[in-house]
Amino acid sequence: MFKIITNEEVGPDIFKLALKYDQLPQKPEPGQFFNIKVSQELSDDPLLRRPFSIFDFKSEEKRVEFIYKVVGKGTKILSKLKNGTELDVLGPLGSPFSLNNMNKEINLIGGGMGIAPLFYLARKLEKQNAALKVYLGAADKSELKFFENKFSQLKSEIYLASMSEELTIQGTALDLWLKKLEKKPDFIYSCGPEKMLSAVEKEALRNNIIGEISIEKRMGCGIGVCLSCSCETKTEDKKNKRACVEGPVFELGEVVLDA
Amino acid sequence: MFKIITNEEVGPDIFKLALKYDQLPQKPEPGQFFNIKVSQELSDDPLLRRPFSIFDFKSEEKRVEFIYKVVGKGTKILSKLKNGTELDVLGPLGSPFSLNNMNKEINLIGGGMGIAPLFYLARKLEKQNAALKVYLGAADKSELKFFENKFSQLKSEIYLASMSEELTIQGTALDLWLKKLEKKPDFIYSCGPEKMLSAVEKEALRNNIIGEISIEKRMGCGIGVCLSCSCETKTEDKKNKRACVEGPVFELGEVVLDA
Amino acid sequence: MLNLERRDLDLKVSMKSKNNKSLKLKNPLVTASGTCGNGKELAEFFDINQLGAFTTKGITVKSQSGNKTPRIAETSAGILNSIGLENPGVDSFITDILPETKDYTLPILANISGYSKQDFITLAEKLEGKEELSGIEVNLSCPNIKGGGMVFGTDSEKVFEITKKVREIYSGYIIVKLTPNITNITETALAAEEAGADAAAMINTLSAMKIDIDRQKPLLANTFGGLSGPAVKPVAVKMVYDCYKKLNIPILGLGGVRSGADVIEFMLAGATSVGIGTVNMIEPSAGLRIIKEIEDYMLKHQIQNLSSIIGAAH
Amino acid sequence: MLNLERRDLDLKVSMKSKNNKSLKLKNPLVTASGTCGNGKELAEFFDINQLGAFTTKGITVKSQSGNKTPRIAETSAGILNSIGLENPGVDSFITDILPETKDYTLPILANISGYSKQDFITLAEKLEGKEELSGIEVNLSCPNIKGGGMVFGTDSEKVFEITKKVREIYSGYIIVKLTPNITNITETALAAEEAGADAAAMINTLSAMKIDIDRQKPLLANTFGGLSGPAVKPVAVKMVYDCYKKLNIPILGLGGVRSGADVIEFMLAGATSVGIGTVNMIEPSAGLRIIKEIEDYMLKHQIQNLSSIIGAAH
Ligand SMILES: Cc1cc2nc3c(=O)[nH]c(=O)nc-3n(C[C@H](O)[C@H](O)[C@H](O)COP(=O)(O)OP(=O)(O)OC[C@H]3O[C@@H](n4cnc5c(N)ncnc54)[C@H](O)[C@@H]3O)c2cc1C
Ligand SMILES: Cc1cc2nc3c(=O)[nH]c(=O)nc-3n(C[C@H](O)[C@H](O)[C@H](O)COP(=O)(O)OP(=O)(O)OC[C@H]3O[C@@H](n4cnc5c(N)ncnc54)[C@H](O)[C@@H]3O)c2cc1C
Ligand SMILES: Cc1cc2nc3c(=O)[nH]c(=O)nc-3n(C[C@H](O)[C@H](O)[C@H](O)COP(=O)(O)O)c2cc1C
Ligand SMILES: Cc1cc2nc3c(=O)[nH]c(=O)nc-3n(C[C@H](O)[C@H](O)[C@H](O)COP(=O)(O)O)c2cc1C
Ligand code: FES
Ligand code: FES
Repeated sequence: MFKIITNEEVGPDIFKLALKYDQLPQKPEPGQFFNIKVSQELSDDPLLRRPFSIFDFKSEEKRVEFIYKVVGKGTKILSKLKNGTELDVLGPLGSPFSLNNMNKEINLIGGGMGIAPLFYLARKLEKQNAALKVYLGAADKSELKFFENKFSQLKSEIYLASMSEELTIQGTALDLWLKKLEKKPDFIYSCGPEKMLSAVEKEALRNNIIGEISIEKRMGCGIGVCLSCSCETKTEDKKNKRACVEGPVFELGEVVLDA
Repeated sequence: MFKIITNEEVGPDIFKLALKYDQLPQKPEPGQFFNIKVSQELSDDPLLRRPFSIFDFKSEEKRVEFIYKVVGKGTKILSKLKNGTELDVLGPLGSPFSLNNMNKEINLIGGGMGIAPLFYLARKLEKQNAALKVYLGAADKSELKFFENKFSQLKSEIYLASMSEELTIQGTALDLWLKKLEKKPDFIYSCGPEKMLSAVEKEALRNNIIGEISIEKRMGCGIGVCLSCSCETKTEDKKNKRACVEGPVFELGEVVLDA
Repeated sequence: MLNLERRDLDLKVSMKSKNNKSLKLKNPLVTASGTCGNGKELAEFFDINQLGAFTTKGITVKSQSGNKTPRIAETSAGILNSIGLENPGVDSFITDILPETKDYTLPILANISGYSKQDFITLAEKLEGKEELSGIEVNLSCPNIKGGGMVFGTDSEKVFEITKKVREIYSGYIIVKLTPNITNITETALAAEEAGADAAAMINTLSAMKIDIDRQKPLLANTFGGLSGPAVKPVAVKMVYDCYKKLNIPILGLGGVRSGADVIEFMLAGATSVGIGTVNMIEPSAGLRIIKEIEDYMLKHQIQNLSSIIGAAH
Repeated sequence: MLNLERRDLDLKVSMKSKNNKSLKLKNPLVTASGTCGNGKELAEFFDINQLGAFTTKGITVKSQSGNKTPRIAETSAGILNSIGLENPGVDSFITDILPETKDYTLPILANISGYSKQDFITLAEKLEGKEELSGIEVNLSCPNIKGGGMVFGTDSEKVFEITKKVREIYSGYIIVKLTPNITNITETALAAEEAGADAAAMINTLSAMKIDIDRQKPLLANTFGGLSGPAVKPVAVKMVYDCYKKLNIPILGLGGVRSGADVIEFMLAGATSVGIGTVNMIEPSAGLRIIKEIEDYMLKHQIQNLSSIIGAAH
């Protein structure tokens, strides 16, 4: 059983949701997601769960946090739920980011709500003494504020970009990364709109940079049974991979992205 | 806008719901009902509103009260809603009990949740100095407790019956009424299961007693547009009447009841 | 043109038929027959003249008291009804109901149902020339009357025959309302068009039922009912989409509309006007909210003429 | 017998066919093809051997990578899918997937789809004699493959022809899965029975679509999809009810089941076994909960043998 302990607006239509759980089937890793039912018990609408990446996780407090944006019916309903509400939640699901980056130079590139899964990742990477540079972009500065605050609690270098206003630069997370990219990192992690990921991937591969991305695919089940989330791959056998089981984290160059 | 100020269990699966409103299109009268949407805003399920009779009304406090029993999906969902929840409510709807009973001898006969609409009625009748005898029945004693407490705050004589245990008697509200009926009342009001109403009506008509009943019909709209709630009448033209507009209060002998 | 404001928006639609007939609506919203009474009840909640058109409750030649109750059941995101066309009959409709509609400034459509071709002929004859009406909606799709409407509606030849007869008699605007309980709705729609219908309305309700598991009996007294409401919308949108590709007459799309977004969805699929049914039962002034939501969409996408989006999803 | 306790309850059902074939299930729950993978994934959540039977994801002669994404859309109380039968093809099914099912003790059914009569013949030939299988489900109703399954499924003659061919080849239990996108499903159901099907399964998904109003394009990459989930249940129950009166073979009823009450509803309508599809996508261990709810109903109504309620609402 999961219970809402925080559900508050932390940016324009951006909410922080903190849940307390009784127990979890396994320890959540960065890049994994939870699948949350937002409808009332017994109500058949909305029918499907909504997937959200782990923003942060604190095992001592039995607490898992998400940052979500209100974009449609499900997130709107979620944003109205009050503290104390019990939620039906499945997870952690999916394959996490790989985490064998002891002492390495790491770049994190996040666009929009794609920033959410990078925070718990960053926390974990810091524990491995990785040197982090974080590149965050969003349409408007106001969408970055909360993330900026959180990331500035870490030791990473932070760069910000928004389309509306010059921060570190005016532009996208990709522009920002390319502009600031001096030294080739050992590994990059990126999450954001598919078009951005596609561009990041192109630049990375061109520069022989390896890394991982996390993608958002419309999901039916989130547990691998329905094949709604199939991704075309660039691997030799071209066998599809499921974003909910083999993903949502994929290696750069592994799956076909919408450009 | 209506807001939940109380939603608490007052008997086995029986809840008291108190709502605070901003404004009402008209002053609610005993016998009228409100039609309450229990689903989340934007959710399409459950789709229909749920009709509940006014249990009590306090205009000074802008407060209207209902007593409802959890019987299915909608009432189950309603019972889970927390204080402070805003509800989409239509009403008051329907035709009320008639109230020109100054100084008369009145019997109220209520079975099960059919007791709910009789309380606000009783309060109003007392203001008219009517002499009230109240006959209440339910399957189990525990279902009567709350109502007994409430009615005992009035000056009416109260008689109780339950199927499970001897109170005033062991049996139904009808049994009780017949047993205790010494003097022919000037007017009766009754509400309860249709079979009970049918029996009450039969006895009343046989004894030339006049009065009114309130019936529960499955409703689509509650406002008279869909004809879901049509009642066959015994009037000469046999023209159907709508429980939601011409009812839910009908004169004894007016509509055809399931025996 | 950029920076459109609310007052710049044009929600008008024109249902121009092949027969050079036209039904002009100030906006695409048409009340669905049977879900809005005959206007009075909704008028207590808002000025119904703000809608595009009003369709009256279905009428038959003789008065009918309808099916036994329960006539309604709730299902997931939908309702089942088996009202069974309770109505006072066409004569009483003409003497009692039609005159009441004179107060309204919006177009009124009479919805007619029958048990035989002759019924439809009689109804068309009686309504021909009635000035209060902007047209009639021929219901060839009611699932709630035995041996009636729906049986005609699933047979293209019957649809053609009845439509043709009605067309010969009735000189006003004719909408033929089709049933979704069919393998291929484009066939009946084309039959209606060929027979001279000015527009096709789709969908009426889907044949369905619910069983009361405690009583172990069908919940509706009539055993079966018609499914409407949001649950059926995806089916309705597809039928409109399919027909838009084949038809040369305008489509009145309906089934499950609850919001402005739903109206837009039907129009993108190919509907010129859009019916609102079940939603009115839940929210009597839904029409007003929906108009506002359509405007919001037009503002967001800077669309000046709503009619420009008809069929745009193809 | 009064005062039945949980341990006294008998949930077994037997799908006895006219051909003297029988599928015996420990309870009526059958996983619906395509919604439960091939078992492994659900097995992480509970012991799937507690279900009545397992139906594998639909297979075709050749491997298929399925439709483009998005392949799924949510609708009111329902979902649209257009997976497009992504599967590794029958040969790989036999070598890779079938052996994995050996660990299961419950009956396994293979769901097969084709684009031609020859496809079904090939599939039946390849699966004939496979011991891991308790039977096959012939999908004559997939709306997501062009020129494929559903076209056959709406034509009684084609249903008869294909079923007959498959019957000649495959000696095990044959279920024919029917489409609801049809005027009268009893006709195709009877055709399947006459051709030798052991059971009829209904319903597959309803043809439907959703339009993305911001992009002004169909939301699914494949334009159309199949509607499933609670929204369609009232339609499915009616089809089962209608067929029960006409058929002499057992019915596997499905469409929108979410609870034990829904299973009971299908059985009262006439289903001997009941499929669970979409619900597993939302709640992987739904089957377990549903079995418990069925038992609760049996206790409440003091029903010892679940099979005694089949068709009881008639
Ligand atoms: C693995 C994964 C992790 C995610 N993590 C986050 C996160 O941390 N924060 C956040 O704000 N969002 C995240 N998303 C996106 C989030 O799931 C959607 O924004 C949300 O489901 C929208 O629901 P809705 O009902 O408001 O929108 P609607 O458009 O009403 O939803 C309709 C349907 O489409 C699906 N859908 C709509 N948009 C998306 C989308 N972008 N991606 C996937 N499915 C979608 C919904 O789940 C639902 O099934 C993630 C998505 C995935 C797949
Ligand atoms: C005018 C009126 C006044 C009422 N007043 C009260 C009251 O004061 N207290 C109270 O506890 N109950 C009252 N009822 C009954 C109450 O409306 C139902 O118990 C409730 O709607 C059940 O909803 P559900 O979703 O829990 O049940 P479900 O069975 O899941 O409901 C399914 C559908 O059937 C309808 N329905 C089910 N039972 C009834 C019923 N007995 N009467 C009418 N419709 C029904 C529901 O409204 C819904 O549309 C009243 C009914 C009417 C018509
Ligand atoms: C209670 C009710 C009564 C109806 N009566 C009629 C009718 O008399 N004539 C008709 O053509 N359609 C009738 N319909 C069908 C609706 O007009 C409409 O086609 C259908 O409900 C789908 O639209 P919706 O989902 O918006 O309700 C009725 C529907 C309902 C729910
Ligand atoms: C994602 C998905 C995939 C499906 N794949 C198949 C399939 O391969 N073969 C088949 O016969 N039916 C398939 N179906 C249909 C289901 O088996 C079932 O008939 C339908 O979904 C109705 O049941 P439900 O409402 O319980 O899901 C699929 C349904 C869904 C939702
Ligand atoms: S969402 Fe169902 S398989 Fe991935
Ligand atoms: S409930 Fe619709 S007319 Fe009474």
